[in-house]
Amino acid sequence: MTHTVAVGEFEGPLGILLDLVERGRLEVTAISVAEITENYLGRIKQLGPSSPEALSEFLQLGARLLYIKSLALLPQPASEEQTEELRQLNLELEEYSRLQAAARELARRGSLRSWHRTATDTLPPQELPLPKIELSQLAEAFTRALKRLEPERSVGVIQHHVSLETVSHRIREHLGRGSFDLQSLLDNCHDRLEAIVTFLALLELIREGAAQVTQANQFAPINVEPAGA
Amino acid sequence: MPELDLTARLQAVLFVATEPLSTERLAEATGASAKDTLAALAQLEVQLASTGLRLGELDGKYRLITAPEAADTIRRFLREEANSDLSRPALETLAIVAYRGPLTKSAIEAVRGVASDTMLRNLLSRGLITEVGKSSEPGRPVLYSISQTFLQHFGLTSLRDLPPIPEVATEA
Amino acid sequence: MPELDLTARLQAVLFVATEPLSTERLAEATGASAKDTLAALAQLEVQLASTGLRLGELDGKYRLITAPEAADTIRRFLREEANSDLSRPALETLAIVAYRGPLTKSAIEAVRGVASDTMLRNLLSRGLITEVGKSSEPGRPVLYSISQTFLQHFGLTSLRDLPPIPEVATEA
Repeated sequence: MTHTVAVGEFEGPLGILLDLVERGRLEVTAISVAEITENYLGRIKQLGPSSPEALSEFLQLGARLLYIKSLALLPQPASEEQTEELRQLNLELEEYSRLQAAARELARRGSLRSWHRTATDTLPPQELPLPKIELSQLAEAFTRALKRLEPERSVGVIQHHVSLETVSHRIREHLGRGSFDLQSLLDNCHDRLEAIVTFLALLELIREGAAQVTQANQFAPINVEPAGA
Repeated sequence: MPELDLTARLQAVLFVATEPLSTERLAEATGASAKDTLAALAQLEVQLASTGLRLGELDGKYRLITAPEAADTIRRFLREEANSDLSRPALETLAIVAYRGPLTKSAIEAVRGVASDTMLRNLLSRGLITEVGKSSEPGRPVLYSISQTFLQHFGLTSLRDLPPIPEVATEA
Repeated sequence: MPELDLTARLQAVLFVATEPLSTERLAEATGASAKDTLAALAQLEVQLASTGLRLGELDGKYRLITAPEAADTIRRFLREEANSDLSRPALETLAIVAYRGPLTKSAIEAVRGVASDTMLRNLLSRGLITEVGKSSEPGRPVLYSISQTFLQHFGLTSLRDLPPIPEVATEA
């Protein structure tokens, strides 16, 4: 099953999710997180390196969905926590959907417009009071304006890119050498973003049946091993 | 020369003003009380109803503007195109600020689920939104609200003309 | 939305116009015949009689003006406006016109990063800047420069006498 989701420029992950949910194709718990992620990452690639924020925002939502999904996958009946998380996400989707409708209403008003007057009235110079400013203030104001024009220092540039494919490939390599501790995999991530992508990639591998995880008891280290090992 | 009533003098002042004026400023300019000024403004609004002008109001500040119904005529005169210049994400952001404002950047981003710095800078530079103060939250982030320019852009005389927010239920 | 009559649409066009308009130009904008336009202008004149505005006519060209009876109120208002302190953005705009003028509105906005028409109208109304012609750019936008009054007030003979701008410190 492949979802082709068109994502407009700067359109957020909620937009995609809303689109999917509204079309009634799936419930929040039924979303294949990996699929949407790949879809979105493909789109981000098209946008070029200019949208690291969009990428991280999407991954945050992805992580949330994963969490909800993990709660759903647990053997015990739906926990209070899961119900609350789902309720919260549905509230957010409702609010987003309502404001989208409001935006469409505004767009429909596109042909209406009001103008203010632009002609300007003034008095003869001799009737006008003189400005209470000093020449030095004028120079200062101009300096201030020029300063603002200076190019901003680029901050928060993402140093490296992580793609689902790369991470997935890396995990397969690990698996080729036998089992390993999940923590060691996450410890090698440069930042939270990479950790989330790694986690997503691992889940996808488990879904594909390429990997399996075991845990001796609660809070014990989680062991990742090749499926069928 | 016959005296003009307060309503007429207010209209004349609003005509030459370069920006929206508060009731206090209008009262000061006409030498009337705040109460009389408000009453005369209400009368002006009624008088203008069938004319080509309207009394625009936002946050208690008034400005004379053209009737939204005259938009086509004025576009032809100014040789301007219809508003098609706002992208979908821009309209979405404006709707959030209009219906949920004043609010901070992070509150806007919480609804949109996407970083909105560039979008906000763009809307600010076009004068469609304005900074209206600081939130009391930690870090005192800037609060954004829609502007008089926003109202005019969509042919709204005041916030009262803003259509009620549609109640769309998400079918999950 | 109800249609506006020709009189109302003419009023709206006259309101946004920056110069007096001929009957032909008004007929073109409203799509009415010259005869209907003239009749509607006569009606507009009657409608405006008790308001704060009048229909001014000179050499067959029309514009909206304030009622002569409001002259005192308007003069006092404009003087008070000119006497009020310049806001920080207004001072900045004035400085840009002083150091970089003559220049167009869009050139000013490129430096300031925000819509500046209200600011420019404010400075024009105060008599601190003036329109000094049109740029050769497409659309022939208006060029703004510092006024003679401004130069005289500061005892400057030319803009070359403005204080030099200190080197802008470059941050590493």
